[in-house]
Amino acid sequence: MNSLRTVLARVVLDNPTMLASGMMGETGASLTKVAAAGAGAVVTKSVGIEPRTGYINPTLFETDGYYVNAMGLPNPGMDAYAEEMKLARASKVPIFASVFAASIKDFISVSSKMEEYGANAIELNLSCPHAKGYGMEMGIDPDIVHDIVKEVKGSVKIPVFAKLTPNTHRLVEVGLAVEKAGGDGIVAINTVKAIAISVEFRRPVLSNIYGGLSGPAVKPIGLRSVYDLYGKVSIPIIGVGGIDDWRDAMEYIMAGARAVQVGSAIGRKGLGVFEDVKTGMRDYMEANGVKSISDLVGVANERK
Amino acid sequence: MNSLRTVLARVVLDNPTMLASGMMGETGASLTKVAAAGAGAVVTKSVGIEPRTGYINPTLFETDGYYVNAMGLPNPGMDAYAEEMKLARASKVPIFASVFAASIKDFISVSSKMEEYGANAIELNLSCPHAKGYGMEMGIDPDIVHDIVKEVKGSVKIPVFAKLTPNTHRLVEVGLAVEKAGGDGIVAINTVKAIAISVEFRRPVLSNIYGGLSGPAVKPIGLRSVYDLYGKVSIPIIGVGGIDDWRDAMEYIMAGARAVQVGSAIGRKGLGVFEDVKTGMRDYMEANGVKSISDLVGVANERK
Amino acid sequence: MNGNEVVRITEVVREGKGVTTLRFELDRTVRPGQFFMVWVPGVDEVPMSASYNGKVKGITVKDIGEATGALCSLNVGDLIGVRGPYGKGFAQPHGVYLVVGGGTGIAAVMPAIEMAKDRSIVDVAFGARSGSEIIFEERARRSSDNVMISTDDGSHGYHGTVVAMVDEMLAKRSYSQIIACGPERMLYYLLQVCKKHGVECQMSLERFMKCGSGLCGSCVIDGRRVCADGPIFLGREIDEMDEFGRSKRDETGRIIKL
Amino acid sequence: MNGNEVVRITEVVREGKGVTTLRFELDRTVRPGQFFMVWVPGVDEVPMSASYNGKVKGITVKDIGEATGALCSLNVGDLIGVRGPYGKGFAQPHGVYLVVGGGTGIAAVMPAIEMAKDRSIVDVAFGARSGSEIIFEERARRSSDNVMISTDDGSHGYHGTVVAMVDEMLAKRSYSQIIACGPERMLYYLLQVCKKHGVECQMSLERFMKCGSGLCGSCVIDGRRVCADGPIFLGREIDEMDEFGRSKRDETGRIIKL
Ligand SMILES: Cc1cc2nc3c(=O)[nH]c(=O)nc-3n(C[C@H](O)[C@H](O)[C@H](O)COP(=O)(O)OP(=O)(O)OC[C@H]3O[C@@H](n4cnc5c(N)ncnc54)[C@H](O)[C@@H]3O)c2cc1C
Ligand SMILES: Cc1cc2nc3c(=O)[nH]c(=O)nc-3n(C[C@H](O)[C@H](O)[C@H](O)COP(=O)(O)OP(=O)(O)OC[C@H]3O[C@@H](n4cnc5c(N)ncnc54)[C@H](O)[C@@H]3O)c2cc1C
Ligand SMILES: Cc1cc2nc3c(=O)[nH]c(=O)nc-3n(C[C@H](O)[C@H](O)[C@H](O)COP(=O)(O)O)c2cc1C
Ligand SMILES: Cc1cc2nc3c(=O)[nH]c(=O)nc-3n(C[C@H](O)[C@H](O)[C@H](O)COP(=O)(O)O)c2cc1C
Ligand code: FES
Ligand code: FES
Repeated sequence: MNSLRTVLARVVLDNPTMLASGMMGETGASLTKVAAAGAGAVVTKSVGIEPRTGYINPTLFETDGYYVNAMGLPNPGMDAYAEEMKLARASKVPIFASVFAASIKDFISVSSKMEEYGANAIELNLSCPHAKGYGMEMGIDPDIVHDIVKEVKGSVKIPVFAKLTPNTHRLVEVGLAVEKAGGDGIVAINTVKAIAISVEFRRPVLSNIYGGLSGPAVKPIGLRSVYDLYGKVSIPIIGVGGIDDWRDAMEYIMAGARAVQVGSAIGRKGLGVFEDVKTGMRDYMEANGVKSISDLVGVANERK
Repeated sequence: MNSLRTVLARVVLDNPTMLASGMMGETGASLTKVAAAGAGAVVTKSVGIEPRTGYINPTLFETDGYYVNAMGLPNPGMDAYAEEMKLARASKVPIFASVFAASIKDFISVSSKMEEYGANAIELNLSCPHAKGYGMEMGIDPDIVHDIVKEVKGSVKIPVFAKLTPNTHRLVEVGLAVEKAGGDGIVAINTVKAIAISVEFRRPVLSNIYGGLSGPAVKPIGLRSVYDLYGKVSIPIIGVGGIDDWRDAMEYIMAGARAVQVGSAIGRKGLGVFEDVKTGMRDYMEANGVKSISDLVGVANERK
Repeated sequence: MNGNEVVRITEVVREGKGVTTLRFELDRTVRPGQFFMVWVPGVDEVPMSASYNGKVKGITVKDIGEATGALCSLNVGDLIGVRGPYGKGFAQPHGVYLVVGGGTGIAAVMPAIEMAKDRSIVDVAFGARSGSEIIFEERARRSSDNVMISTDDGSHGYHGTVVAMVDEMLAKRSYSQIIACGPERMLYYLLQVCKKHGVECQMSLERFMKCGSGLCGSCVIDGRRVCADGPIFLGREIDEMDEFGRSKRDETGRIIKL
Repeated sequence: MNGNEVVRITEVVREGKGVTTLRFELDRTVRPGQFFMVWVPGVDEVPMSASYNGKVKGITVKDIGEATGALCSLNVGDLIGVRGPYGKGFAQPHGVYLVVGGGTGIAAVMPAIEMAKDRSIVDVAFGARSGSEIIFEERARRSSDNVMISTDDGSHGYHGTVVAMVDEMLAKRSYSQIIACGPERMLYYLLQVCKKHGVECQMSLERFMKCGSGLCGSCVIDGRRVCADGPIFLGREIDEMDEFGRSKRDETGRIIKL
């Protein structure tokens, strides 16, 4: 058996690396390119009911150690996305459809459409830190999260994952709500609410003022979130936040992630990051006599 | 008038830079050295009722972009700290006494002692992310914070500042509770709850497992916290988190901080950071015709 | 380090009809063909090729809308935000090469002319609708022995499209490679001409860009990010693109026919 | 980059009574006198001077407790965590200098002997209680023409303290500087001897360390951080310290009389 083979709910991945939502996921052709670069699964850009242009630029602030972004959930809307899914499905790897909405009803509509288009799983974006009325405003409340997950679960047959925000002290409670509602897994973390300020212009840089922090800076927060959740929920956790190389990915696995998503590194390192992570993992496993990557999930939680 | 002169409640600082709590603050002599290096005020290590050894090592994880630390609040206890305060007072700059405790009663005891020793202000540590029973476990609850601030205010004459945690979505509510309770100011932020994992050893690096993220990685989170609070409270805010140079400090001022604290940069850059910040600020003000640093407080909040 | 930085404009040059060059100091290495994301606070942040890549950098902006209009109205001493350079840039061809610029595309290829080790190994073909839109002609002549100009209206140089002129040039001299930037329509026909003469080309493409740094995917053409995988692509890569010359994406990611 | 890294032990050498050297590869520049924070998982992380600072680094550990005991029991192939190097290191003296090492302090000064450009410009004085505690004697002879040994019990070399021996050496030859590491008591008397002979010295001090990187303040002596401002201080700086030779701090920061 392939030592990197990973199962998330019923979804089978050739390897535990995934493209994180928001990276190159607006078009089917780019998802295909990412799959060809070695990702075990891809997550679409978060798709909503209607087309959205997102915020005007600047939408990204960049340093060596992190990005702060507020794209504003640009997306062509669920209807136009049919075309992209058609293309993306050619890629063979599982497709997680990231979905955002302002109401349970809309979450159901978009999720159902994405299932219809052939998505292999739904990833509920309950965690965008900068889009008013969407995302983390709901994702910090265990009751609301419970209801969204439960209703979406009742409406689609494919597994449903919930992507959570670290911008709350209630992360574990929210995680437990996902599990209780029948959610099939948790994705942690989305970006951390942040701003960037220009001294010369005496103003926030992003047109939306607020944005989300991602990249290496958030890895210790992401690891903590996964580590925290691992002890509490038994559904699979997908780790994301600041993964730049195989070692970062392995830290997430050891913290308790069954799979990992790569976001910012797509910009920082390019698509080669997937092969890099896979090669590094395989080398490590060979050097240490580990048969299956799943044997390493959560090992850092064992008390020594 | 000195253009960097800063007033926090009734405490007058020669310049808006301060030493953050936990850095070199265990001894009076080291506080004096920091004052000599140019800090406008110094904050003591968080002091408690009893001596504490803190956690065993490793207590620090270091990368180019951040630290994760769990010192475990080592301190000689309030009685032994009398000696250190005596020395520190020789330094002339205002001394903020950082205080931690597990109950309101203890907060009052330590705060009163520190006032007696000649502290110019109290900084309540309501935000340590890794010491069980102290810090952020209380600091995320506006009601508890309200009560602590109110009771301590009732017991000391010197101004009382509350140091808050960013590890919650309720930061602004907590800030409002501080103001309502009569608190004289807010310090934001303490470290972000985090962990670091060693792949080779398959375990968390810090002996306490959990630690606090600090350094450049947290600046966008600290800026966001200050920016958020600035619009909501009218008591002074002291900004802290990832300040490495004058530009970082100025970003905090523009976000709404009246003064700034420097923590991790003491290790990353050394004590020269205070002169660096002051020189940079003065140069900027001169080049831009700014008379007083207080004219720049919060300018990034003006809608343009 | 591509991070956000604010620079002061040290020189403003009106190059031609509605086209303005802004110069500024920025201590970063910029390869020919790379671009910046340029921020005008309160307005927008847009991609701009580096038209100068020495110590004092430069961008050359055609006023076609809000952001470009704001840029063109800036004066010496004003500040702009820049991040980058982004993208891969033009590779130095082996041997004699021809640089083709159409309209404002001339700005993007200018540094590719100046990267020639020797005036004799680089020929230049610039085209525009009319003579007043030809920029950097003198500058090009300083780096090349053979600078040819075309205008659609015949007001300057060759009367006809730059593609037609290049077709003739390719018949006369053999080039190891063509480097080109211009309107997609021009590049589309230029690619046919290159194929006809069997010469490889590097072309700089444009798509709507938000992040500029390879993350968001808003700039993709056939799944490739123009900002990170391009903006320079090889003719044979472009030839396989379904969307080239046919469609692009709007801000939402929806397809727009060209 | 001082960040945490895990290294594999490639060589283990028993140096003398309870003293073990561990060698490992680490691609970082380490100056003589600098130290690492060395992590034994599940046990502790403690400061250890670099006793080798070439491509293959080394630490030389005296087994005096839990962490040092654990380090001394490691074998080739075992892993340890290291971060650093931290501290300022010894400055290269101008002219002829004398290196003084007492007990395990020899490990810390060994690289300061090897930094001499020439065998004739560095003299060495090593001392310990007895001959079995003298380490690196042969290694020192490879880098210096004049290596003197003292033992308190007279079992090897000069019979008496290394300080007494140095006192005699200073009378015979003039040195531009003394470089020293050893027990604080020894350094205390050595400082008096240096003052008597009017020679400046650089001494490596020890204090209880938690962070090792200049943050926590647990290692301060008279307000200065041994980890970041030291561990090397000049004799004239040390001479002004109230706590030197008199007191140190425990893990809580309370004062302990020496
Ligand atoms: C890699 C690259 C290099 C470029 N180099 C130059 C250059 O050197 N000189 C120059 O004058 N122009 C250049 N452009 C084009 C320039 O970015 C657009 O003209 C500019 O963004 C228009 O903005 P506006 O607000 O003035 O116009 P608007 O009125 O907002 O838009 C007019 C048109 O410009 C295009 N556009 C708008 N925003 C963007 C955007 N964020 N990204 C891409 N296209 C956009 C769209 O096609 C739009 O329909 C370049 C574009 C790219 C992608
Ligand atoms: C800059 C520096 C360089 C050093 N270099 C060497 C070296 O090259 N070789 C060597 O053998 N030893 C060296 N030491 C001393 C070494 O760090 C201690 O012997 C070791 O920490 C003891 O740990 P333990 O658990 O074995 O002993 P424990 O039983 O825990 O403690 C014994 C004594 O060791 C000291 N100690 C314990 N923990 C620390 C700590 N974190 N920091 C400082 N002192 C501590 C205390 O005085 C304590 O009373 C150095 C110390 C410093 C500060
Ligand atoms: C430019 C950008 C766009 C993003 N868009 C989305 C999105 O649409 N939906 C979503 O759930 N997460 C989005 N994210 C968050 C990422 O999926 C990821 O959770 C986060 O960036 C942390 O991972 P990283 O450090 O690997 O980037 C976006 C992140 C970035 C940087
Ligand atoms: C080693 C270390 C010890 C700290 N100890 C304390 C403490 O005792 N009390 C406290 O309120 N904050 C403590 N902090 C938090 C800092 O005061 C500061 O809020 C935080 O590190 C963010 O600022 P920085 O990025 O400048 O370090 C500590 C931080 C570090 C790195
Ligand atoms: S503009 Fe975002 S990927 Fe190219
Ligand atoms: S050990 Fe922390 S400052 Fe020196």
